[in-house]
Amino acid sequence: MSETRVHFYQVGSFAVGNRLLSAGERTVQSDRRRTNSIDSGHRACQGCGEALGARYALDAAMRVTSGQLVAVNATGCLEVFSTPFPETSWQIPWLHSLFGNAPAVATGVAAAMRVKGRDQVRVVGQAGDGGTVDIGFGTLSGMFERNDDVLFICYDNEGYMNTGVQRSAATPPAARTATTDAVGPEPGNPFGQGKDLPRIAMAHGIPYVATATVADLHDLERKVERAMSFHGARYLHVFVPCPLGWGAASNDTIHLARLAKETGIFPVYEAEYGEVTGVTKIRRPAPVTDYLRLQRRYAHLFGHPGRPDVVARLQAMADANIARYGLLATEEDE
Amino acid sequence: MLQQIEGSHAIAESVARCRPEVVCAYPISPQTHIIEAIGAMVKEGTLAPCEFINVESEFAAMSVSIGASAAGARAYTATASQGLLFMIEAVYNAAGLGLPIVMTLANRAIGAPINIWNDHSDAMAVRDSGWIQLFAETNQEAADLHVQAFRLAEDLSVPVMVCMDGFILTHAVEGVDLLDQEQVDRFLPPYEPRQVLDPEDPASIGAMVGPEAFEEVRYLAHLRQLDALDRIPEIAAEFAEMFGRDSGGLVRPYRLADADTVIVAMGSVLGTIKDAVDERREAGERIGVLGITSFRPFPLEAVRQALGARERVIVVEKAFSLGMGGVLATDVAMAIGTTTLHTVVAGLGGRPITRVALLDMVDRARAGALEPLSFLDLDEGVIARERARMATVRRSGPFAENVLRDLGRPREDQA
Amino acid sequence: MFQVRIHGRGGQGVVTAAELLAVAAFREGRHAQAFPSFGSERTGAPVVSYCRIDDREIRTREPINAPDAVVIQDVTLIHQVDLFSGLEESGYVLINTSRTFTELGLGELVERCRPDHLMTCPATELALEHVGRPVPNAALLGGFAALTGQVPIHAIGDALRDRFGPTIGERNLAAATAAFDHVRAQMEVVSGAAAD
Amino acid sequence: MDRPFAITLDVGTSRANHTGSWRIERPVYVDRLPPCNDACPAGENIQGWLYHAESGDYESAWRTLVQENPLPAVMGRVCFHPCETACNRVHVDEAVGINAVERFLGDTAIERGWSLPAPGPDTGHTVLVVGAGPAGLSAAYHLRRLGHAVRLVDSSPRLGGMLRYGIPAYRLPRAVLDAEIDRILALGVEVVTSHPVLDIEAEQRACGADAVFLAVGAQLGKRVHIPAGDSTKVVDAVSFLHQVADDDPPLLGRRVVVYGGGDTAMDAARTARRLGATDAVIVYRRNRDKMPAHPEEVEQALGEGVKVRWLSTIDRFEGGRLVLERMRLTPDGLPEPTGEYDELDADALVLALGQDTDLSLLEGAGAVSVSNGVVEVGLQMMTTQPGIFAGGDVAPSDRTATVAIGHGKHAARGIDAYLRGETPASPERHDLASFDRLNTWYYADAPRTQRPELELVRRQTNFEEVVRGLTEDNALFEARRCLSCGNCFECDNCFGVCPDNAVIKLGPGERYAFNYDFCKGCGICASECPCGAIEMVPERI
Repeated sequence: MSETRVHFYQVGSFAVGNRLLSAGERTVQSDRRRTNSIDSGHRACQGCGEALGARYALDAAMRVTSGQLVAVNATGCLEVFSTPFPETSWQIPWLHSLFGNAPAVATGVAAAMRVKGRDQVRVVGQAGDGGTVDIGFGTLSGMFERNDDVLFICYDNEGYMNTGVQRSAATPPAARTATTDAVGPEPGNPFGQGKDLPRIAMAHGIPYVATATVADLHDLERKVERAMSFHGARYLHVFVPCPLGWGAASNDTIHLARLAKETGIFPVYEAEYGEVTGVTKIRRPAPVTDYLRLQRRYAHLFGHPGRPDVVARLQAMADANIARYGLLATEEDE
Repeated sequence: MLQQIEGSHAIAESVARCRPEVVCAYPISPQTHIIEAIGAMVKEGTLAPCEFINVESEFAAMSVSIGASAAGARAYTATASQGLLFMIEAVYNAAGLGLPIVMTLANRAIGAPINIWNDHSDAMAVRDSGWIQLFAETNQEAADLHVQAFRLAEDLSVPVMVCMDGFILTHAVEGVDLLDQEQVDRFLPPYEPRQVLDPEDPASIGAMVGPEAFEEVRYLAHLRQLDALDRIPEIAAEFAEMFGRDSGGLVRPYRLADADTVIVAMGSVLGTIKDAVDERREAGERIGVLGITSFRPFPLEAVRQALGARERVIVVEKAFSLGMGGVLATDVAMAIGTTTLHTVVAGLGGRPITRVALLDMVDRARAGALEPLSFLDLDEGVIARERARMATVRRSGPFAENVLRDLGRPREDQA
Repeated sequence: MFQVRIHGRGGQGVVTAAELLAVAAFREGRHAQAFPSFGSERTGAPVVSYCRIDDREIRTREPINAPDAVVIQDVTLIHQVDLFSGLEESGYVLINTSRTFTELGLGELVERCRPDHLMTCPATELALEHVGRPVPNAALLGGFAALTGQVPIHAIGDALRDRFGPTIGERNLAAATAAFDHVRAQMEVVSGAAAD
Repeated sequence: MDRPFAITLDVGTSRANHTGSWRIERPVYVDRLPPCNDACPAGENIQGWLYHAESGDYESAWRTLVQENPLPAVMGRVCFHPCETACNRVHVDEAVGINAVERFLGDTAIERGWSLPAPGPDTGHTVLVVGAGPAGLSAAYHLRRLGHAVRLVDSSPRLGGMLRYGIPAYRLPRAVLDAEIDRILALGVEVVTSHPVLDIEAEQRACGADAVFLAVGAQLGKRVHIPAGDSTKVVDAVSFLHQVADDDPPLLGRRVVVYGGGDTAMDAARTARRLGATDAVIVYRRNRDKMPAHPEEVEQALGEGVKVRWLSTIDRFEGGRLVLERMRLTPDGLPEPTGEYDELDADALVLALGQDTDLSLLEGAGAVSVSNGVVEVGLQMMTTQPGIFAGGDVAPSDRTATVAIGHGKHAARGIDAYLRGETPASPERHDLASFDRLNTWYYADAPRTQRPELELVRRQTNFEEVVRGLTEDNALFEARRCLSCGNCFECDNCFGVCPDNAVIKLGPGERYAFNYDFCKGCGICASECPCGAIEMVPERI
């Protein structure tokens, strides 16, 4: 009888840590000496995905750079809840300038470090989806195009949550926001709008582009590490559920991020110099309704009479992602 | 070394000798020659170390400067007009963060109607931003002011804007005695930031400040501007002592002794005004000039002392506040109190300010015929016709185009 | 002028409660002003809202530092926030709980204030029963009406219908009315005890 | 620090803002009863020993195991592992192969010569244990650990009871059984073999024991009346297997029919095959779904060429020929005769229809209450006569070796309490760690390692052990498939997923603590705990 030898560690590749893993295989987050780049006492909502995503990404970047890191932050939730005078939650050098200029400010910091001969100090720019795909898009594209030595991280919670949940160009179709109400024949955000920023980033031909979610820490940390192995412009798009804006339970934050990936709603992949080089396969396929039903922003699609036609369109979008990126595992993958 | 040189190039040379470490460039007339020249110096390696960054907008130019300055680099950029307005959010931000960026503003009008020629509307638009604004009368002064500006900015941790009239100065080729590198190095020490992004000493810069402290933050910024009122003349004096040349300072009095009439102005027009005043002085008229070099901070005391109790003060300014009147004049009025004060708006959008017109202005003032707010060389006819048209035609269209049409008509059609 | 301070948590309808109260007073021909406190806190953080009610035009824009009544939507705040700051001895307190003031460890308040001004009301339970969701604010307004007499219960009903439409409005009013009755009964017990 | 006022802030300052005040629910760490432990009749702390095995610390694993059960190598072979039936991993892929890991640990212990824990300090009490099957051996072991002297008597010449005389060697090699029995005896047990006890009270008086544990098992094969001619050979399975174990197998011929559907029927049929029967046919009155034998036993029997006549009863046996009556199932699943008949050639018939106890030794002990052929016992396995305890097949329960081992342990504790004049406290039981409390996303997908099996040809002809053990790699793999239901196994998830950095990691073996100064009560830690060891409880008021 054939026996398969599997490098198997109970929860090795999914949980944060595990006593059975060697130190090198554990996540940064499992380390008691992790930086906690954004520390306790911040004022984010209960279960905030963005606070979590920021700590994951920056702690990983801190480890890779041995603490030689500067962060530039756009205006938004992350900035407001982390630095209300007189308290800051940041444990790393951190600069906030404006809503739409974080990529450019990051460029300036990187330029200063280079001119000062402090090349070892790496720069991360970060913003929510509004600061990235909308108001910060011009400066972001400029930073990409010049290939400035900045890792820019978008924490995508699909709307302007800081100002009270308004629509952004990252808001998905059919989602209710304060400016795309669930009324009329096409309730919620219209179909056919919005930007796919990771692909736009890839079109710039920059060294590294990746998407990730707060539900897959190993994947996220690996991508931060990979990103830091390049010089030049890099882009990481992290999917971070927002309990407030999405009308979801605060304990469902990671669950939702996982479902977004498993349904194909949010494709998780990475690309180098404009070409997709890796795809994180779906492990337990699920219909989009599993994901949608947990969020009040989609409540108008369910119940009676509900909008099965709209749900079908969302499913079709997920299916298109699955087809485009080849998200379903094949025999070979297993 | 004295040389015949275009204003823009003189500025570029002067800035380069200040050893800027990050220079952001985005083209807009009439400042483009400055950054072109600096770009070439970086490219050929004569200015090093320096990061020259071709950004995608003025907003990015100021933003990159913010990042660079916060990370401890000496940052410089230049802009004008619409460019300044496009970066205005970042302009305020740089001041709010107390970052000693130096920027050349090649003063130019603001559209619509689009206009590339000189006036001071752009500078006035950021008057309250927290930047120090120094106005140069000549290219020599502009070149010297940049050296002083870095010193001042870094002393106080406040950004400084050196304003020079677009085209009139930037594109004028005239003699400028540029400081050499050794001289600049003697005058301007390396940049030591008051705060810096540093992994060895992390801090959060740019916190959100609520009602509990915002007023104090603002007041402190104001106090820094008041400190500048002391530092600006000190630095100018030091400069004069080191290089034997008067440049900068707060105000620039000219033939004020016993003058009953004083013309107040900023920028390149002062030269023309001085010529006019000389002419009248020769005719025995008691007339003088007060040039304002430091517009922000505004030297209330210096202006008060310079103007004293004059019979009349005429403020000639290249900008005004629509619906109100003179901008500089308002500040001057604040300084001198009850003295009769006239505002004359002149040279908007590049219109030449002539000596004849200036003298006519003075005459009218002496004759009591000068309104508190008047516009030099205003074409009353055009105004009258457009107003009449607007009064009769509901959809009268944009009056900028109408005025152009009006002016373009064959001469015989004009009333 | 009657000044109310409402304590709760971000996401619990604290601001809405103050607005509803102001609308109810307005419907009775009175002058009212509702306003929130703004901060960088998010969902779950302790928050407050305010309401002023008067027979004359209300011009002041000051924060309310000395409230006549304090309404507490969430008892878990008791040991975390200075809920009774500025409250006079004659002030009113209404707490969303099924326990007593003493059980909540508020003996000091019981010593200091008039017993008929200190009332509790299981508003969350009433909301679950009548509205189907654990939103205590409407029920507390009913209790507030009974406790202070500042607004009649029917005006609360008007405000709730204005805000939530007829169906949901009625359900909220049912919760408010139940709370009104609950507090009224409690007050009768207290005044009966006082008479004894 | 000399920072610009307000705009620039020093790191770490937000820790002044205690966001714990936002919380209306608080997470707390809990321990829950894993279903394997709950289901184990021997009361093993299965998850506890798997935890050690997961890290490769087999000795600690074995030591944890033998706290409850002194016969892991034996039980790793013969236990029908209700733990695996209860295992939550069934809902993910397949149950953890607990039994296989247990056997691996047992075998490893024998191989490396690990000793059982030393006996407790002498109490001066002596306990008579009657019957050296699994119940008696277990009781003897636990009594020795509690410091009591043990006199172990058995009617057979060798120890082990049904383990030796009922379970064929291809399922339980005798060397393994001997090794584990010897290890118990090494604790200092007085053994008397070939000593049938005829009167329990007389026996107790004779040896001066302070208490008795009665574990004589169910040794009598049930018989039914089947009309049979003189020339036919009919034996009962218990005797058949006993004879085989004594190396004195009866001659059954080439065509052997076994009547019955339990595990003993399977053992008998498979043994018959090994003794040279070309046809070994099981006759069973219901269908396969209703068969009481454990499925893997049935599977192995069929794999070895044993045939089954489903839905059949034996009407008579005459002249080398069995007459079978076909049955059908009523809607209630009960067999009913159809009146249709088949014939089947047979040289011998083995009856495997269950066993009865021989309780004649109790006839003098009038106070011991017997009903339905078994001895009534209380919670601590004490009979209605104080000082006399009973367990194993003589007590009312499932008749498995695992149950017997559990009885032996409980009885030992009961006897200990009795001798000390105490009432033993029943330990606190945690709530069950049910599957719905788990977040199985985090467990790696890993099918159960199948134990390698002897090639089929080989097992038809000899008594070599059929099911082989796991290699160390496999055992480690299998142990790591444990979900650790209901008990923290330090996966760091809570520490990692808290958006407020409000979980304190205490270090290896120390688990975690919540920092309630900052925990906002969002509940992500509880939702993302793989094993359901965090519970959200309403905040105190």
